[in-house]
Amino acid sequence: MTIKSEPFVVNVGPQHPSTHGVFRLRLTLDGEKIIDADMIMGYLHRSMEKLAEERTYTQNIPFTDRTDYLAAMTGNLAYVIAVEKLMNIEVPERAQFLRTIMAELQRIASHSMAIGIFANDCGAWQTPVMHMFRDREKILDLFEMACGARLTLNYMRIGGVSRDIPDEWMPQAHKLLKELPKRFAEYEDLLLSNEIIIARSRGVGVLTPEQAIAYSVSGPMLRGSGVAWDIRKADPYAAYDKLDFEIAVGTNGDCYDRFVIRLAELRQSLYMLEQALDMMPSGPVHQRLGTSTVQPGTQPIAPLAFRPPVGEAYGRIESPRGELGYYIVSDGGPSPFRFHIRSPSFINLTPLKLMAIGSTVADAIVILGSVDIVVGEVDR
Amino acid sequence: MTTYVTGIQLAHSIDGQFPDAVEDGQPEFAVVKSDNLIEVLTWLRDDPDHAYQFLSSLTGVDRIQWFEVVYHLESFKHNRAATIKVRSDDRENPSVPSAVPVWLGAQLQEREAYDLFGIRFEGNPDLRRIFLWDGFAGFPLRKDYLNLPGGKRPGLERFPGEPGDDLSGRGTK
Amino acid sequence: MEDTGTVVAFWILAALTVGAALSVAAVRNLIHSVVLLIVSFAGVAGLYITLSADFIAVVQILIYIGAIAILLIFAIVLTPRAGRLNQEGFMLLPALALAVLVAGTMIFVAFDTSWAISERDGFEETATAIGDLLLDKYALPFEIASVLLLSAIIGAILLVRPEGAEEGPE
Amino acid sequence: MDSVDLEHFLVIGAILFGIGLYMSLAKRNFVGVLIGIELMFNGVNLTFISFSRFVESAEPLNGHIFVIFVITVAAAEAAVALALAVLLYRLRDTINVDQIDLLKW
Amino acid sequence: MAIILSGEWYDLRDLANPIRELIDALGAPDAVDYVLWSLIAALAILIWLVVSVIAFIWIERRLVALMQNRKGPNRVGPAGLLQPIADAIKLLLKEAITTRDADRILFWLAPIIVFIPTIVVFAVVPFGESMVLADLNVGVLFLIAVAGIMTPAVFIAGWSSNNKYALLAAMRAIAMLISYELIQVLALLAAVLFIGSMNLQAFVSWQDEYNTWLIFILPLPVVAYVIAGAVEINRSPMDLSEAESELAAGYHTEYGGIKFGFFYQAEYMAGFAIAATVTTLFLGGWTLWGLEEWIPGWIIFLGKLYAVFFLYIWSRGTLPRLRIDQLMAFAWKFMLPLMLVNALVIAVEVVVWEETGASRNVALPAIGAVNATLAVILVIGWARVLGHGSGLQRGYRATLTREIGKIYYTGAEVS
Repeated sequence: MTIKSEPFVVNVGPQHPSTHGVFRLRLTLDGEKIIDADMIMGYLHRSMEKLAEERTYTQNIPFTDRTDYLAAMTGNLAYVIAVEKLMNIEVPERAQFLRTIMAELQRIASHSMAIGIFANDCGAWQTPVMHMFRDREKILDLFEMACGARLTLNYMRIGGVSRDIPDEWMPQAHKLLKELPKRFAEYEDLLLSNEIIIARSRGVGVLTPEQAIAYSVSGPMLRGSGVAWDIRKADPYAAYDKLDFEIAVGTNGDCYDRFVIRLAELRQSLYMLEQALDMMPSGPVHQRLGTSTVQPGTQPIAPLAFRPPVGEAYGRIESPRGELGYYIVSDGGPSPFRFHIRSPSFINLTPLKLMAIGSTVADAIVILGSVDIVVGEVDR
Repeated sequence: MTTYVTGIQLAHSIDGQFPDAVEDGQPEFAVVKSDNLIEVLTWLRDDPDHAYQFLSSLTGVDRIQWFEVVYHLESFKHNRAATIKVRSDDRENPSVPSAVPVWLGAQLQEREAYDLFGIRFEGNPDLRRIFLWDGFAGFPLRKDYLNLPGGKRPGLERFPGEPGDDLSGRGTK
Repeated sequence: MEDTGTVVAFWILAALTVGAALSVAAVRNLIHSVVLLIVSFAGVAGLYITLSADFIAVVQILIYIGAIAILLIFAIVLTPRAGRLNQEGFMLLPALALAVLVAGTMIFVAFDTSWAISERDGFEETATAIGDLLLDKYALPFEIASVLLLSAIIGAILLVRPEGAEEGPE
Repeated sequence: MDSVDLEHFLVIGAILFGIGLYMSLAKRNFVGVLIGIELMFNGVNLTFISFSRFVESAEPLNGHIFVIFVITVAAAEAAVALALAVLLYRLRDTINVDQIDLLKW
Repeated sequence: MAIILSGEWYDLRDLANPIRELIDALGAPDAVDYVLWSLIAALAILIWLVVSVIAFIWIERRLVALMQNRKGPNRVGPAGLLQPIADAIKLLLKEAITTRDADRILFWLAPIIVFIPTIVVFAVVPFGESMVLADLNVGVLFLIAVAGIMTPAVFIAGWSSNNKYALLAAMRAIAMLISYELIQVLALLAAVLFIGSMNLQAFVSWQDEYNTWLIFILPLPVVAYVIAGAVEINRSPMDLSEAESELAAGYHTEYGGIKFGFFYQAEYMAGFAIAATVTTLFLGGWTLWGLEEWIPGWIIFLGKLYAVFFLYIWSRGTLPRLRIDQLMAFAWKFMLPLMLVNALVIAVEVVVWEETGASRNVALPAIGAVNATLAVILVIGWARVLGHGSGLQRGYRATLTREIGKIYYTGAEVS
């Protein structure tokens, strides 16, 4: 029985438990059904692209931490890859492996959060998030050992990484790798066949592969729609070409698919990490880029300022949320002439309206949770 | 491994299909005339030899003399990537055709470029400000936004700490 | 009923019931009116208890407060543009006169008639006896009541069914 | 005032009935009319129960049975009335009984 | 000494008895006696409720913290024991904000109305042999009827806040509560059919006399009642009307300070009410197979009550939330037919037992076994009929591949 009722506008956000930050979704409802959805963003806009035009290339690395603050390593990596492409720098082998390891650890940390918060959006009261935090903490401990920071890592440098890992790092990492499969099995047991999660997410927010490609979505959203596309495989960077792994794809393109893909990618990341830790070569971790003009006489590992040649480069990687690209235009000056972040969170939001219309309020929250946005990256 | 198609190659193949459509071909990118943009992009998407179904990124650049919009394209079929640009010489009211009819994913990115550069995308169904509020004065990513005294523009010309003239902005020379 | 407790309870409940009922007619806001109606229903339920009709009292709460008041609230909420005012129409004075007349007559009759008052006390247990009666002496009306309820449900569903609604579940 | 008799309950029943009658006749809003009808039902029920309690009878619980049937009818009536209100609102955009003056629409 | 020797010493442990003796000893007139006794009992229930709520705020937070790999409150007082009190003081000291466009009277009234049903329920609950405030003949019906008052209270709270989340939550709450009230009634109907009385003390004495608990004889109604209870007290997976991730705080979004505290407390009290009902009706109330001779009945009762309430804490720490249409479908399509069939079966069983006059040692295990089997068959069978475990209700793992650019989409089923 449907009773015709008045259109009813509900603002989800900017301050709302499930918008994952200050993001606003204006839903027009007919009863509980969504008939229109409008995204309003910019509450966290920090004009990074403009600021970056005022800093040197090295000074810009900390900005890349602060876009996707749940995956700072991949943010760093995408930016340094873009600059290295611009300057044609060869990165030492060990640095490549370190970058890969850090990026995969970061992917596990980020996907853990995404899965936990997705379950939270389905209504689980914090428990999955808290369990996921447990793993994430261990990974952040490893990051802290490697670079001294836990969240905004600032670890990658143009030409390598900021420093080599300490001696205790490898045993610690091996210990973690032994622990994690048990945890992942537990999560798969608890979440994958959870009746309520299935009921809430299957058949909700469906994107066909044609729609997914047309809407430029990337990462787990694209793969959830059944398109086997992963930049790590398609256009390997760092040391991914030396590692064996599989791409997880979904078959239905719904929220459940995006969620199971993240669970499957945890396993794949673990598999990659095992290989990478075994294959890790020794050697320098940084390619020197000439001398810094800041402190003549000393040789800092990454010069604070340098002038890349005139030109442009688009460096991209597969971040946990999708294709993270940095488009950098150089005019030969010490800072980028144009610094653009192709942020997956932002572009993955494009089909939100398409997915939300026709579903209910509760579904919209689940869809937003399955897109897995980080508002720092949406607004930049 | 993704093949990065050079702009020169791309310019040649576009030229073969649409004479007069190509404005420039550089190693990194090909520049298309704004009048022919939509047909070129549609052709690039639909032609089985190119099949750039995926618009990876769309953004604007303020080149001071002109504005350009950059399209990074991706072909899943051939695992190929290419870069197309289109220019708009109008400093005050730059405008290029919207790519939304070709790739729906351009929707939010065009809004972003409009918001920060003021580039009008003709044909975009929902061209509103996205990060900044309606009525925000100016377009902040333009190089002349908030000019410094003496017509200088923000941006680093020299290394920090390096002796030199104070604050000689870029784009003035 | 000379028991002090009952007498005190009666006067309190009577004041509550009548006061709430009068306010129902007087307040301007329909939602307030329904809330006061709930109070009035509760007062009537209390009066039933003083009349030792415990089953009916509970049923009164269950049906009137738990169901009918909710239906009234639904009727208000589902008609948002119709206004929430509880004002009178042109029939104000005639209705008032008629109501006073009818109530007055009934009160007069109540006092004027010499009722055959029985000497028995209140009922000990009503639920079982009512159940027996319903399934024995009043079995037919009971069945008819169930048919009535069924037809009311079907009628209500048919009435609000959107035009051109497709057959079967959505 | 020191004892409560049948007349007291009858008076309350009559007052409730009167208020209900007034509301169902005078109120403009359809829901107001419904409220009036419910109040009238309550007055009648109270009268039934008090007769059942006080008046000499071979089968004293008959009043309770009647009340149960009245409550049943009231519930059914409320459900249908809700449907009617929604239908009226959908057709006429108002549930003001003054404005529902067409015999056919 | 004399009391102990007379063998009535355990009477003292039943708190009601000494108090009654005391009041009788005063020699006051009946009316005063009655009022005094009612006041003491009501006050005792209130104090117990408040203390329990305060204790359970701490217990729930610690337990859920345990389930979530964290410590929970551990700063205020030893092991964080004073945390609820600190919370209460914080809530009391907060400014009582009334939003500008709220309906002021109803906005303030709602937290109070919400309290009424949750407290009044305990009037009919027998805590011990003589510890019941009002020994109503229609106690079971009273439980349901009073719980029904919750519905308008929640609606008033949601509507008067003039907040869209709150209104949406209020509408959800009404729809949910009405649907699940039906399930509650049918579940209790099964029990009442079996016992043949609606008096709660009669339930306890029946279970004492027959030396069994109704949960063993009527498993399905118990489960249904606990689930419907979760709806009534807004516990996950049915906490839709205060769905944190969807509607901020649901119908009490606009409430702050002590008014919010009222809702919070009322929710716990309603939880205790549900647990008390389950304990009394299905778990033997204050009896424990003769142990009530040695342990005061009210301790047994409270132990069972807290054990039932733990179920709700557990589910809150474990389960995600359903969607409103799924919740309604569960009530109307799944539970309602099941409960109707169940009630019919139990009625038949009662008649058969009466007709055959079988001894209780034969009849009760037989009925219990039949009901348990039937419950399993009904639940699984009806779930299969409704398509559970197939189509959209089936989980799976992601497909793994090494090929790039291939499309694995097989066509989505849309809910």
